[in-house]
Amino acid sequence: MLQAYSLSLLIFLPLSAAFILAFLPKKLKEHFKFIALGISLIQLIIGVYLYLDYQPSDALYTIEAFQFVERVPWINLDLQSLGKLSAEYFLGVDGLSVGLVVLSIIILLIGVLASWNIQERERAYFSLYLVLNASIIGCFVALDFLLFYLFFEFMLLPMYFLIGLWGGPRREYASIKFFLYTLLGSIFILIVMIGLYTSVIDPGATAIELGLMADGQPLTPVIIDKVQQKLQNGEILPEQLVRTFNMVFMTDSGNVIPDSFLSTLNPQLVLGHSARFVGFLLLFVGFAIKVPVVPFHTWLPDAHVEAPTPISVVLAGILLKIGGYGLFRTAYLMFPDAAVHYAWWVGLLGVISIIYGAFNALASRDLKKLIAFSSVSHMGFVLLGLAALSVEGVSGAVYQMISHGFISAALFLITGVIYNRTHDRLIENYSGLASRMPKYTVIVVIFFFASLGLPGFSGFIAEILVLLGSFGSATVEGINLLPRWMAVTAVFGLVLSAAYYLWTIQRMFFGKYHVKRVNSDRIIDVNTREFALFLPLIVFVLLLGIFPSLLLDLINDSVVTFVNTILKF
Amino acid sequence: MIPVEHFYYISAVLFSVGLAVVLTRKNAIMVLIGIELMLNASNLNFLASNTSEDPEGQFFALFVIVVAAAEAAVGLAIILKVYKYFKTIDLDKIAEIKD
Amino acid sequence: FFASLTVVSAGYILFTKNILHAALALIVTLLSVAALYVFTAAEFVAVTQIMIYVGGIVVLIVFGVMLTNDVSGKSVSAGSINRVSGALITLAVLLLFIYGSRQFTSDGYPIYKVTSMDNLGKELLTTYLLPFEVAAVLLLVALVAASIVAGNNLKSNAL
Amino acid sequence: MFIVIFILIIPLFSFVINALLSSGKATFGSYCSVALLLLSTLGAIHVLFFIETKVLTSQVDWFSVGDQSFKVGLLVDFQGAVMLAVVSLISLLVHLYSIVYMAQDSGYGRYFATLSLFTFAMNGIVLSNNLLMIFLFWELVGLSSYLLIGHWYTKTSASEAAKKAFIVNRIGDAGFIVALCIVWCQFGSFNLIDIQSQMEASQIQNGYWSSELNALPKVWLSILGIGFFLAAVGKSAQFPLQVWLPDAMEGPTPVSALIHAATMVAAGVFLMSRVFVLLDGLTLSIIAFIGALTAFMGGVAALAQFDIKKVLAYSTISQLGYMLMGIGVGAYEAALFHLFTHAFFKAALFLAAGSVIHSMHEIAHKNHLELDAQDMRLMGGLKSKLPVTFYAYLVGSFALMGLPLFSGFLSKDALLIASVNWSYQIGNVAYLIPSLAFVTVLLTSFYMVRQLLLVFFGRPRIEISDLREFGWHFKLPLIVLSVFSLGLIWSLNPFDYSHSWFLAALPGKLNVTPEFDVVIPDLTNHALVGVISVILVALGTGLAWLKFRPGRELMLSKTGQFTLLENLSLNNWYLDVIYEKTVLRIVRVSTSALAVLETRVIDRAVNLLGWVGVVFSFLLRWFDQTIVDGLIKFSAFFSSQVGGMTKSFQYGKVQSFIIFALVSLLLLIFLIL
Amino acid sequence: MDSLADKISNNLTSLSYFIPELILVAGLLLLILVDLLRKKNLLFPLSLVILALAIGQLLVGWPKEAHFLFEGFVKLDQASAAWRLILLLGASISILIAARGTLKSMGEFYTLTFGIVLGGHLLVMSSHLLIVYLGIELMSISAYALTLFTFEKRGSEAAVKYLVFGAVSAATMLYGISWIYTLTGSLFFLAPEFTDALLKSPLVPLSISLSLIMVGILFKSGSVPFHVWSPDVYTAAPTPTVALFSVVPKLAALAFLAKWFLVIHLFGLGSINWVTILSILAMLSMLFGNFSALRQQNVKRMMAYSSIAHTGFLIIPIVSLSEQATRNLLFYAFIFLIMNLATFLVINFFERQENIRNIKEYAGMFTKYPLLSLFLVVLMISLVGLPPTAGFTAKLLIFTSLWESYTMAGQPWVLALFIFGLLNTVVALFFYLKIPFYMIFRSKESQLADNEANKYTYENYFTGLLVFALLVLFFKPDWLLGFINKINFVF
Repeated sequence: MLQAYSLSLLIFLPLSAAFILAFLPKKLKEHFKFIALGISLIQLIIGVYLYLDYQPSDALYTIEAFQFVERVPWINLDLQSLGKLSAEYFLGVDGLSVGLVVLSIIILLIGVLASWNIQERERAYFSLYLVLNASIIGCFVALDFLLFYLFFEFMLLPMYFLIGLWGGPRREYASIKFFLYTLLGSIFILIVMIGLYTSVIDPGATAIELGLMADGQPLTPVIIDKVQQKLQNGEILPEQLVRTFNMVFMTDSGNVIPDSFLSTLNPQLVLGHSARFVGFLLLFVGFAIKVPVVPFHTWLPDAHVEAPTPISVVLAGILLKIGGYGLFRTAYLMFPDAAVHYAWWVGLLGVISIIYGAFNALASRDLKKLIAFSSVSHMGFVLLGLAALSVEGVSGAVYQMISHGFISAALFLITGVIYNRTHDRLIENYSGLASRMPKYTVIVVIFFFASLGLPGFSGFIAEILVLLGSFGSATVEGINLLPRWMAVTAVFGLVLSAAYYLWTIQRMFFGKYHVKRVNSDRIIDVNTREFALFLPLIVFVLLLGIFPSLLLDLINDSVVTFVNTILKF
Repeated sequence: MIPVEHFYYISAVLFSVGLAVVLTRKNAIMVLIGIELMLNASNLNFLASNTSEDPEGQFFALFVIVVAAAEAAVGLAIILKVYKYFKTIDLDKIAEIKD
Repeated sequence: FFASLTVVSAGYILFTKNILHAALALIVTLLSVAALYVFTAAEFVAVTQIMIYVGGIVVLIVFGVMLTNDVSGKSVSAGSINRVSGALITLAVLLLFIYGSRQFTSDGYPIYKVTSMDNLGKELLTTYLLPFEVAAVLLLVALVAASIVAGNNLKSNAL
Repeated sequence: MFIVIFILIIPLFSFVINALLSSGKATFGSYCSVALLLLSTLGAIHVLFFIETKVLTSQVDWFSVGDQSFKVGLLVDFQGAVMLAVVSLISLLVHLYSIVYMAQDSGYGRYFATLSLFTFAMNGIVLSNNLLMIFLFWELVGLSSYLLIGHWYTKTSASEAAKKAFIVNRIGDAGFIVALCIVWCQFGSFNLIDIQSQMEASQIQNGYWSSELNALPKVWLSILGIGFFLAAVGKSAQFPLQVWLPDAMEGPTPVSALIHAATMVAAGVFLMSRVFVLLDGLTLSIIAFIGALTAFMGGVAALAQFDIKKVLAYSTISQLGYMLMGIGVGAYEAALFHLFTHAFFKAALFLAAGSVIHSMHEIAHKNHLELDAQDMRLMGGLKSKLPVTFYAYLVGSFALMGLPLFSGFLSKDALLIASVNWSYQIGNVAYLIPSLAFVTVLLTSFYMVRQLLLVFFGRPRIEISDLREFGWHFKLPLIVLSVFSLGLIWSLNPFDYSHSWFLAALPGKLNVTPEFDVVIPDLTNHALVGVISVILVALGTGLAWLKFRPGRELMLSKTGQFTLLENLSLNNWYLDVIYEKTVLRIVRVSTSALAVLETRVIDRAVNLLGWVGVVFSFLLRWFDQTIVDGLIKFSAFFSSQVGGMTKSFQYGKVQSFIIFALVSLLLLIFLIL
Repeated sequence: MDSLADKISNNLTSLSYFIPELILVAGLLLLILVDLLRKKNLLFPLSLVILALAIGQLLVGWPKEAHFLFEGFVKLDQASAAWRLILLLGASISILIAARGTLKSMGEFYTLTFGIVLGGHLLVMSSHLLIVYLGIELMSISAYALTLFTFEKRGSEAAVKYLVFGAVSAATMLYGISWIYTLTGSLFFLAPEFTDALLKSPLVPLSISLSLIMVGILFKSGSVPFHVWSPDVYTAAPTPTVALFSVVPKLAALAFLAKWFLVIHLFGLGSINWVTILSILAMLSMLFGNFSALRQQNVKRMMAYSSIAHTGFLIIPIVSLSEQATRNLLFYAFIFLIMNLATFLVINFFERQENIRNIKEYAGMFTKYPLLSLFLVVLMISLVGLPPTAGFTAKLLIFTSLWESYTMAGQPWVLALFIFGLLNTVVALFFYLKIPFYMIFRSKESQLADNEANKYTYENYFTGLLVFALLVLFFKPDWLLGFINKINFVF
């Protein structure tokens, strides 16, 4: 039961709770947060179950490679001359996503706890939060492009309102900026999605259409081969083609209709470029905005600075990962040829993000902005590792996403703590906080060091893997995808990150106690609730730093398959 | 007999004149008159082309006349209304709605 | 002759300053067009033209003119605008149309066949039943429309 | 093997105990850690006696990526065992010493926790069998160093020093990471033994350095070596990154003794010995040169310092330079030897200095004086008041100067001989290196004697009558360390290092770098080198005596004019100033430039998109109103000009729109035709 | 020639297929009667009953196959039945919108609405250009009058502009028709002879005449460059009639365009590339519509531009030229109908209840009318075309068919249209979100929330229903598309 419906449960629990919340009477408003908390806790249980029950598998990208699969027909349109069109309610996780799902659950739980002090419009807040919760998880588990896109877009609205209603002084500007950027990105994704699903068939349904197998019969590789052969030989009538949104089928180049727009053999040209390359680029830009990659990052500092703390936590902890995950799941797997072709550029953007983000963080006077830029810098590692296409690099990229999820969540909580007390985040207004807030200082030091890649914390494993992977990037036709100087340059990002974090610690926490323009009485140390927020994060960051196999065992096989699938091309 | 081209030419001229009236005259009623001219031009065409057994063009012309009458009625009613509010029927003086 | 009459009177409409003169010229135009109809063997249409247009529309228009002009005491005339652009456009349209019409393949002197009134009536109620009915509805709707527009006018005048 | 793990883990326990204990029970925690460290020291000594020439290693999978697995493992060989013993012992002594030294401090528990953490991390570096783990502990050592330097975080100078230390180290670590990347790429393993065997198997051909796995351009081999060296430069405070070490003296003195003199800073040297096989000729030459240069620069910088700890700090830099020079000339075993001897005598010196400082504090406190407890100009005549301290200091100084019978003589001798031999081999410019080394010997003796004279001899410059030496917590470590600074402990023949048990136990030559075969030190010059160095020591002592003999009170006034050399020395060659003016400035400028870029250009460029949208809409409106209407306006204007027919400029809206529509229609038709 | 009796019987049989229209006509007369009898209260329910009857009849008598009725003047097939259904639904909802306001008690409003619907019906069923002309005129004349129903200065101005523009367009179109008649000698445009004649016609007069006819169609559908009347009319006319204008005449004209386009496309054999032309026009429509909407303050005016932009989107499936595209057009039309009318419903509510006309005045309405505001947010999202609303599905479908058409034919303008259309969505976001933005983010100081009073208005329920339909149709578009798919589009 749980095996079969756990993923749906993860999505629909918060959704239905949001719905119920919306209709509860106002006098219960003190209890809204408990509902949200309860939902998150249930999700946590499911998440633990997912984590424990997931069996690493190195199956190739077929349906079987995924676990906890739920597959129900959703939309089936008969387009007659264009064949059929099927979209499915298709959920499942593999090594790439299972960690992210668990991460999301944890961060969302922490986000609920961090929202404990929300005092206005609780109903709306928690409803939106739960909707956000559902759509985030939906994004990670959806294996149907349309479904994925649905969740991807759906995320925007609660986010828009959460930033716009509960945010800082310039929240309206920030929220609209966030919305527009992401929407622009998603338009690019939409273009490619249309191109993809008109070019890709569902071999199973097509086989049924062709009479090769009966409805309900399991799909075997033999049948797939047969269908693909027929497809490539052009023996299937257009009416019999079942076009699909299924991301798994999109991954298999055998399913691409030979004379279609995104055909692998002779792709059509768009403005003189192969349509597949253009498709890759569009997807890349679409998700790069979300990641964010320099130069598509400018929404991020604004959104972060203005967003309320729990939302910053979710935004940095999870939403950015959706961009990265999208690159993995769609751009790379569906356009492996283009991925290899553009590896150099992707890597370059990664390095630029790392260095550029770090420099900007160094220049930031606002603590939250500093952390936002550090996110840009750290997410650059994801891109770099991905571009390397070596097992180490890709593992590192996945690891970095999860590790950064925890660390950045904690970092934004940290800014939340000080902001809650003083409503001022300017670094220069503080000095010597360590004397007044010792516990807080310890937490800050721990996470700053975790973030700058100190061994023993998760960030180190991720970054070292990325660097190893990008230095020894995958070779295609004897040439490394990434030149070695990229890894070497990226290393200096680490130096810079040490610089901005330590400088901040020194300015804000060390030295004589002194605050400017802030009511000194309000500087009190973290309370138990806040401490409870940080504790699990510390534990996770340390666990992942000391026992990387907790996560790597989970993702390893999938990463190997991922790399092989792409390089095989 | 008149060569059929002449009908076409006359109709074209008539249409153009109608159009010119519509375009250049300020008075709304003049515009209506221009429209009537344009309709007549079409009718002339219809009739000139109606050579076969089937009197399609004739009927068309008939219906156009009917429609023109209806249109003129409603149009004049509207113009009267405008006149009531604006005290003028100069089309260029009727500009209340702004962006 | 009628052709030139049509053109001249239409031109007069275009250039006259007096709206009443224009209305009168319209009558001339319409009559001469009706005469042209006769040349195409469409007597019934010509008759209808004279009846509806001259008898109806023009009267309406003249009423309109009277109603809208004498009250204000301004001269019954109408200026013109857009002269150059209007003229240019019109000229372009005219040239285009004439250029277009020259390309019609025609047999020069067509023979128009007079359709008997009887036939027309039958056709109208059989083949053209639907348009006929539609035209009826249209007239009804127009009547209602005109009455509400004008009627309300009177009502609010009264108020 | 179990015992090794035990040794490694014990300090971690100590850390946990101290970190978790409430401040009320901190003293208990400190004794706990002393006891635990005693255990681990005993264990280490046990291992040392037991190991001899064996190499113990074992490893388990840590995590795997793809089909590669990353392992954790331990490696104990002789040099490791000695290092382990040294670290444990000194750490034990420093813990003991600190119990009293830090007794009044509010951060007592925190202090002991970090100190234990440091010991754990340092043991980790020593015991790791692979480079990744070394790096891991390397960073951990950096962290604990950061925390200890910044122990008195309310002092701005201390917090800045901590930050500086970490960031400068981080620059070195960047080199480490690059080197790690190259190693991984080339060998697919971080295991030291694997690397050694694979390195032996690798070849250099056609400008490519090829191993079983991979082939890289040859230059990457040099980069590899330089990367590791950069790490060592950072950690061991070599030129040009030595600037952090003097500042690090802001930390408590026992910490300086343990971390910034004896152990951590030596980790760089230790690392170089671990990766010695990977260094090629070019790298070695660079290392030798930088080492010698640093030794010289450190020596010069130590000459004119007034802060008792700063003198020692620069001396440490200088000595570390020696060691790296030793590595560079291929005498890594000599370098290690010097590392160990140095660890003891420098720890002795620092602890003794700590004792002095503590006493000075005491005086200041009693007499309610505002004074800098570390300024040598205020000291003097302490010999009689602090006898144990004095003798420990004396022994340490002699060892540092390299007087025969003391440990320093043996190891320094070995280094000098190696450098001389090496320069014979290379010739020309290479003579610069031993020359610098010899000059440094002179400098060393000068500044040490100066210090001795200033601190312990002469008349007291302030009232010290009721000064009393502290108890056994202080004395015991001083005595133990002094004993280890004697030559006899290290070699039966105190004049000849070749008889040292330590060198005998080390395995033979390790250098397998394919291209460049480092010479085996030829011992024939032994006597000559020894004699020269002794003469130089005597010379330096004489000079110092001349200048600072008791009774001469010159140049000690705080307002005194300094000579150029003294300024250079006092300011450490103005390196900080130079960095401030160049590197930091560049970083700052580029940072703010990027920030400007961010807000002004990129953000704007993107906003431009939106702006263009808005502008576009206005354009359209303009088009709607100006072109469409304007067409009419224009035509009206046109007609009034040309035809003069109309007098008004009025235009009608509806009709204008109709014209607009018709124009479009005409366009459409022309488009079709 | 058939005998007279045959013709009469033919017409009588035709009548049996024509029941919905007959009901409309009868209803029209009945309403006039009721109005004359001063039974004002009866008007509203009666009109709804009539429309319901018509819809019921339409569904009951759903054509199995295509018939040419009335001597071939109209063609009754499943496609036109579907369009008629849409038009009837549009009219019904528009009348429901009028439930709040003065229009409710005006018999003429219903009469004219019925006139428009009737005209639309004729247009979608027509197979003869005379019917086309009459249909358009019927719609126009009713619409001119309806524009005036606010009985104020601005209304009359809009009406006269509408009238002038409309009459000129109609006359232009008529002239085009007369040329077509000259060229082909026949006006039964669905007949094969007509197509043959077109193919044989010389290029210049053909292109001129077809362009002239296009003027009329584009005018009715409100697309660039014949759109200029719509902002004024939308601003000045009463909201229910605006809702009606935004749906019924527009969709009827587009339905006819879809049919007509296939005729003039001449199976791709003609020498005129109408695909390119319409693509450009569609792009221009989106461009003008969206960008002009950006800076509007008046809600209805903004909606006018929005509907111009939507016309551009609706042209997309028409130029895609496939059977499936026509289905997608129907789907989009249906969704457009729902979301547009629901939006006007809300706008009308606010206009009546709070006297709000400008976007800025929506400030703080969220606290006062949370539910309705929420619905409005969903509607705006749907109008932008984002999930999870059917607006997204509809856009997805039309762009799919466009994409297919591009991959088949590879016309560059089509690709331009594709990308341009999608990018326009982003622009659209700006102005659509303006209303929710003001509603939610800006608040009026003086307003006290009194939720309870406003909870159970009929607008809430009705909008809720429509919004729910939009959501459902996102999640299960096959329910509607399955229905549409059953429609046989073979001509």
